[in-house]
Amino acid sequence: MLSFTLQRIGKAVVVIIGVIILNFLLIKLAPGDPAAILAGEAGSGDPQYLENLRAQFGLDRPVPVQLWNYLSGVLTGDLGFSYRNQVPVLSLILERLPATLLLTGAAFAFSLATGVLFGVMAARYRGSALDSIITTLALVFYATPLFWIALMSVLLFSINLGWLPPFDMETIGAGYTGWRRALDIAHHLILPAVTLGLFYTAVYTRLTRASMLEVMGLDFVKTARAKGVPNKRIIRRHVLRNAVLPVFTFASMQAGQLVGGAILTETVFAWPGIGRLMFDALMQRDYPVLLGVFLVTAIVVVIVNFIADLLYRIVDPRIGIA
Amino acid sequence: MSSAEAPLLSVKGLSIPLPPGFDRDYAIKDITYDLDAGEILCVVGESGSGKSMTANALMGLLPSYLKPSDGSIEYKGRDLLSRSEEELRELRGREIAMVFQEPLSALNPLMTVGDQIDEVMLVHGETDRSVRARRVMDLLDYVGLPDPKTLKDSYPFRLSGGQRQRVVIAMALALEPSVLIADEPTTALDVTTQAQILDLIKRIQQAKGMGVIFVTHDFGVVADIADRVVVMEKGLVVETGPAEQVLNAPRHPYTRRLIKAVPHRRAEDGADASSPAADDVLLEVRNLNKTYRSGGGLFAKPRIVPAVQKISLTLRQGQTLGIVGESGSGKSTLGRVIIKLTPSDGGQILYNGKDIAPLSPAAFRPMRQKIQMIFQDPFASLNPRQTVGRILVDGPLANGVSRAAAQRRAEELLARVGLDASAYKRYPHEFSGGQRQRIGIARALMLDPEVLIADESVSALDVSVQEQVLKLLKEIQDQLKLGMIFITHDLRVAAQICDSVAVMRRGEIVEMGPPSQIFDAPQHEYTQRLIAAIPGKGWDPQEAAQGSYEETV
Amino acid sequence: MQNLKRFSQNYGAVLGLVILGLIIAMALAAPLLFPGNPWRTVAMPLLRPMENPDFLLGTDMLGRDIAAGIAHGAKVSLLIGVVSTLVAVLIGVSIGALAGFYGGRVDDLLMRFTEFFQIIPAFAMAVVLVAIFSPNIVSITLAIAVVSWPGVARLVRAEFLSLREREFVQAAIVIGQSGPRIIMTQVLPNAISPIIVTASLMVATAILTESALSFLGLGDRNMMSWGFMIGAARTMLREAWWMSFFPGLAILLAVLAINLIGEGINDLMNPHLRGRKK
Amino acid sequence: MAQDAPAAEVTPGGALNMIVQPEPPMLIVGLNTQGPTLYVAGQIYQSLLTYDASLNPLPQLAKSWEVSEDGLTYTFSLQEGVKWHDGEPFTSADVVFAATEFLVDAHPRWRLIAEAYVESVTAPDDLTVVFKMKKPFSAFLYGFELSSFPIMPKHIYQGTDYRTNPANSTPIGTGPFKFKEWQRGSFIHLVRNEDYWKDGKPYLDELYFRVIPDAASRSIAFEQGTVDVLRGGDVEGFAIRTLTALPGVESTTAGWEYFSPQMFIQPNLRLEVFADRNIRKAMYHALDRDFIVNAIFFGQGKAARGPFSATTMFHDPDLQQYPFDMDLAKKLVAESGIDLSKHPIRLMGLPYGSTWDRLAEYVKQQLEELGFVVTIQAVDAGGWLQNIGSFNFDLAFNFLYQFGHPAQGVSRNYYSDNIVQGTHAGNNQAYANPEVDALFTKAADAVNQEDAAAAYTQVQEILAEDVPLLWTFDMQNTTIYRDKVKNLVRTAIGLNEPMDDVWIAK
Ligand SMILES: Nc1ncnc2c1ncn2[C@@H]1O[C@H](COP(=O)(O)OP(=O)(O)OP(=O)(O)O)[C@@H](O)[C@H]1O
Ligand SMILES: Nc1ncnc2c1ncn2[C@@H]1O[C@H](COP(=O)(O)OP(=O)(O)OP(=O)(O)O)[C@@H](O)[C@H]1O
Ligand SMILES: [Mg+2]
Ligand SMILES: [Mg+2]
Repeated sequence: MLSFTLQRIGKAVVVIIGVIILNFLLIKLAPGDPAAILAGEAGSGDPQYLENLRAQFGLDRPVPVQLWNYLSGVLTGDLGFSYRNQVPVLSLILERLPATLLLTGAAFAFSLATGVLFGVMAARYRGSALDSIITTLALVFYATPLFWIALMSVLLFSINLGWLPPFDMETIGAGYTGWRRALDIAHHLILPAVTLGLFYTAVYTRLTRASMLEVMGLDFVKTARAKGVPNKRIIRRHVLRNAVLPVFTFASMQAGQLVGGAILTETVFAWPGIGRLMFDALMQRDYPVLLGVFLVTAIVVVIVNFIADLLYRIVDPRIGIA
Repeated sequence: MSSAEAPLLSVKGLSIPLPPGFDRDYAIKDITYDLDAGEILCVVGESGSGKSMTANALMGLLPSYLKPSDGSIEYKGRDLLSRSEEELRELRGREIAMVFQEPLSALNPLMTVGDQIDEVMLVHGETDRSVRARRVMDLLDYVGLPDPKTLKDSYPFRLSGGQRQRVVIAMALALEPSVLIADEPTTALDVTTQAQILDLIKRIQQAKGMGVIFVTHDFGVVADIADRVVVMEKGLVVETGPAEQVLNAPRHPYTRRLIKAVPHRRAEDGADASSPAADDVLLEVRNLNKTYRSGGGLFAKPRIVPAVQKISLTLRQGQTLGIVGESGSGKSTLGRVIIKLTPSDGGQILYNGKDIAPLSPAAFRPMRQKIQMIFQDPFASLNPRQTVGRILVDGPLANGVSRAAAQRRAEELLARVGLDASAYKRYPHEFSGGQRQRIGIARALMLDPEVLIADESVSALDVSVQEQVLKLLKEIQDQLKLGMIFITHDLRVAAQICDSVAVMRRGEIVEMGPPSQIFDAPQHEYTQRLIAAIPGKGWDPQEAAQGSYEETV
Repeated sequence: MQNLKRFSQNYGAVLGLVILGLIIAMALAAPLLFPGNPWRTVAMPLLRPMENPDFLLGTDMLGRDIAAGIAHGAKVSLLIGVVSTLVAVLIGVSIGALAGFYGGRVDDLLMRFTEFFQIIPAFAMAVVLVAIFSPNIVSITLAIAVVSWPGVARLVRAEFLSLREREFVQAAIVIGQSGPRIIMTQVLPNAISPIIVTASLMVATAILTESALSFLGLGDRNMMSWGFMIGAARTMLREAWWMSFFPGLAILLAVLAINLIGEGINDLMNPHLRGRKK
Repeated sequence: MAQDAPAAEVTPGGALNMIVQPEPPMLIVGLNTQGPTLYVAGQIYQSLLTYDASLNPLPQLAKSWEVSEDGLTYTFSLQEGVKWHDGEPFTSADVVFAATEFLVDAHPRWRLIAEAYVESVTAPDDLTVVFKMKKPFSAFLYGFELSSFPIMPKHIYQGTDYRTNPANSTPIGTGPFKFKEWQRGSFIHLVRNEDYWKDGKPYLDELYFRVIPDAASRSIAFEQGTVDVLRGGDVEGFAIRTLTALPGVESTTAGWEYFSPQMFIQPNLRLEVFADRNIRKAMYHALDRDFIVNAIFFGQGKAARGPFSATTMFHDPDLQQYPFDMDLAKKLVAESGIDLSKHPIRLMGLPYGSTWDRLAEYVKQQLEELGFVVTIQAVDAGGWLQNIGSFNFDLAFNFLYQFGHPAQGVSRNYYSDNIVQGTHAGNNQAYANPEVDALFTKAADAVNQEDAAAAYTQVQEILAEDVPLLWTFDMQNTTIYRDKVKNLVRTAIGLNEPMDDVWIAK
């Protein structure tokens, strides 16, 4: 286990450094001088002012030097300074990260739970009306643009029915604490998490169904039937666990993608997370923030994958020693 | 008819139609046979003859889209076909148990062995945990597994194939059923393991007085254990009778054909074993080594498998050198290293005196045409997307032969291996297994090789087809005088076609010599064990197939 | 032939084909059905659907015909979907094939490289690329391609890894075919089915991604696409539901159709595969 | 507009909810004077003056002021008893620090004024500040509201790097509300300043500025009562109509007189086609600006009548006009002899939402009808600034605040020495007319208003004939609020004015 962990950490470091370099170069490739934009926003642009800004942000040095400075900064936990917000990037991101983790985590849990549930039901009653309904719905949700669902659900659940708050993470100014606050946040979480999760619910439903059907055809399921194991127990004890493992692995690999979807969801639901932060940073050419968000996202993804791998190893005895 | 006299299990006129679009209308048709308590009934027949289908029908385990249309299955006088699923479920495992062919996939990979055995008792109403636990230990012990205490908490992947098959048997025995159905339980195993499992089944059957239906395609196995035999062909039962009679005095021509095809030692064995001229050395292998290292990473320990160790051998023109050994002994690796599909770690491969081992793939490519290979799986070794013609001419084209010449040669060789000229334009899936293997042979011959390596080239084929392909290989070998390395795990096959046989164990050759020596006077202890494990030794199929008809009529 | 028959028995897939066929027909016929430029003001702003029989799907806030927009938008949406998928498949297949076939160090290197791209959320990356290279149909198409190839590469690699060990590939080595030739003639044709299935899903995803980009204001302003129409209509969701409803429906139908076809191919391929393995 | 309520009616207390859009990067108004920053910081920081709807100066931190006859000395007397939020007294030293150090360094507009006109700034005593001028500047008194002259605490900033000063995260001002909390991406929370220099004020206890990135969500937020006030630009034009129609909702277009944003289309005169005045006139005639205002901007504005917004000083109502006339436009093109289709152009819209996209689509339509081949260049906010600032555009949308006086907000667009890179607010189109330069300078340096007015009228006539920019419309911003919110808009800087008089009826 220790060697596995070390090996994974080694690999993760390589990947993350790669991601940093890739992003860094990408951003350097981009037309658009952050200093000029910053100056533009402030309404002034004499060359001296620009030079000052560039020097202040280290933009006047050659790209490899900048990259090196950035990398060595990252290694010491310094993700740089936001040009625009005049705040260290790390604190800016850390402030916003929990909201995104909460949102994507909830969406992830929601989509996985419902996806697996529906997938199992569809596979269990393969060919029935239930199966048709579930597969059709899964297809429809797979094919519907996320933001469309978001807008429609706000219209229905917030405006027409008034059940759920349409935006914000909590009731601002209410001053709730403890449980009351948790409940309040949960209430605000429902709409964004569900809309963000629906697409993945569809994905996991389809995956689970396919995986279940495949496992159902395997020899050991036949063995179980030959033993006289009741059908329900076969599904629960033999099929489900074997079928769900690949779904989990896939899901853990996809976890990062949720952050992409969060850009849209956070915009519509005014959710104070890093998806929105990233988008704003991009629009303002606040590159240190952009890089920082990518870096943090990559780290989160790596951690999620690592945890998933670890769980996989615990659940699946075959991998344990290999 | 009182139930005491009634057979334990009785199949009458059972037919299962296939949905439209299959190769035939019926999976099985009008099957009738009985099983008595305390006997072993062997069901034999070629692939697709309906053996498994019958067995599954007995268990009520047919796929949902297949339903028996006619006939009945009576267990202790009561019809099974009309039972509800719940009643059948009660019966399964308790009254009728089953063992499947593939030990590797028959166990749930995520459940411990003990839990899987435990489950049989649990679902049949044994609620006392400690009783079940004790029984699990007893069973594991009973089927001859070492150290049941730790084994019961192991996951299946840690067990060898033979051990897993024992677990499956233990599971089947858990509730002491009256009927055990075993569908080719030893086909996937080594001869030595097979012999042990056969022993085990026989012992249990005798001890418990069970009725056993044993499905197999190997007449050797039949000879070893059967009390009675049912022979099936294309979904029909063509012959039933006591083992003695079916084996030695088969009535139906199909049975006789099957028996005749069972591999056997050549009569003239040994006579020409040393006949090739001593100086026609084609290929000489010296101290060849290959060790697999896998799964190694920055911080992980690699898995090390010494698959080929210090192997030396010599292949002469016109000679067939057999390589035999258990699964995993390194036979295929040796073949692959010689043909440079896998790089070697050390040693020399002298082809016509030149060492080809150190050549780079690019440097070796022009020489490839002289050393060719015939593969094991006739289904997997032909590209399903290419026509047979394309498959054949690709080789010559890659070696600079003109398309027209290659095509002429292909047509010639198709005729040579006994295929119609029209085969040229067809796709592999339009051919049977035996025909495909002929295509594979033709492909190897397209390049006029001097050395031919055949890795399990007939193992995937039914005995009767196997016999034809072996004959074809023999003919070609005689005509073209090439040197052939014939890799097989079936000692009977090796005995039939090789001039010299090498026995491999764990990457090493433990014994090498003419078949007469290997089979009749094995020197090495391991060879002796192998020979002893060959099923059906006490029975000579040649004799049975020839004279017996007149005798019994 | 037999495949065709089997495919035609899959009603979902046939339905998908019919829908997609209609959409393609609509895209092709757009200049005839709705001559001229879909951006033109042709009627009163904000006509409801059916309110004026000439504008069945209503008009938007500048009096442009929604139906014309959908017909012309079909071309752009499909084009972006198909071209980006082609590019992604090209990159993905090349990288996946090299990694899978040659294995070892090549594989390690290429897969690490792939991981860099995979670990960044695809949509976020697309947003950045489009913003940085300024939104136009080329940058959008390429950005979608750039973020979607890693999936293909992984798939192709896995296919190649397993196909490489197949006996017919070994046979091709033994008869002396060269590496590139084996990749092209032996391995690739046998990996094509899963690639096609994945590609069909990618077309669908690309259409969705384009619409999401448009929604964020990162669409090509000169091309009427469905995503653009929704993006433009979203602020008027409550005043003029039809402005976003119809393009949304169009996206849903197109993606659904492509998905159904993809699944049809998948089903078609699976028994085939099973047959081959046996 | 100053609707001071009888004190008896006032019910103090309560929280006012507003939206700040987009989220400001920071609240240090000395470093950033963008709209969102000003909106929030206006409650924290203050300046010397503010202006009424007719742009007459009103006291803020300056209790009174005097201008010498020759226009060369400005003397401000400061309010007594003003304290910074951290308890330090506010004195004339802070004003001098702002005028001579902080703003010279960090505030682009002040720096230009300071360099060109200001000789010295001195503080004879704690409550008096004296500006001595190098030469008269007729607009000087119009540059002392918050966006033009924010006063920063000397005791915190002197001698530090202003941009990285750690105190930037906890702004300290003199205004009626103190900074409490900023949850980025979510809201900014201000609370009542108990020590505010106006006794008994402010009435409100708390202010919330919420961050809601999506326009549709913002209008829902108002509708549902989550916020009480919508600032101009918070919601799209058509939503204004529906929201103002709701019961209990009031609206006003007042409070923008000081800024008077004017939208114009900026042709890059470096291009051969646009260098031709006839073509510019033709383009101007090809646009139906009433349609733009009414159909695209839902009535939020008025078709522009010249380079000076109609709500600002010195606006000349009798200028030459360019009504929508496509035939005339085509005739002008024909006369110019230029084949427009040979000059494909890029149109760069403003990245501020779908209304602006619609405008771009409309302009493209009209220009194509005229004969141009137009591609819309889609840009995000960063890209727009970048392109405008580096002159990388053919035809761009732009709008500028006029800051109360042409010398501050208008002339910068036409001065030939203001053709500088790096700003969106200069003479980016590269218009150069010495006569215009001279007239603008003359007006700015005038000691009395009549001289200034004469020069401005003259320059407007020249510009109207030259059409260096296509002045499209005077933008109108509607503030929507619940009628329980009293005294909301009182001055020409509207919601940027400290809300010390605002109260909520119970
Ligand atoms: N699941 C199935 N669905 C449809 N047809 C089947 C199925 N399984 C087998 N068949 C068909 O039924 C017939 C009998 O098959 P069966 O598996 O019983 O043969 P077998 O004698 O067991 O062969 P083998 O030795 O290869 O195991 C064959 O024609 C086969 O194609
Ligand atoms: N590519 C490989 N990587 C790692 N180990 C391998 C590889 N191929 C084979 N081995 C291992 O090498 C040993 C010899 O394998 P090989 O396939 O040569 O045996 P074999 O005698 O041909 O067996 P069988 O009769 O089952 O075909 C086995 O333990 C096997 O697990
Ligand atoms: Mg079978
Ligand atoms: Mg082998």
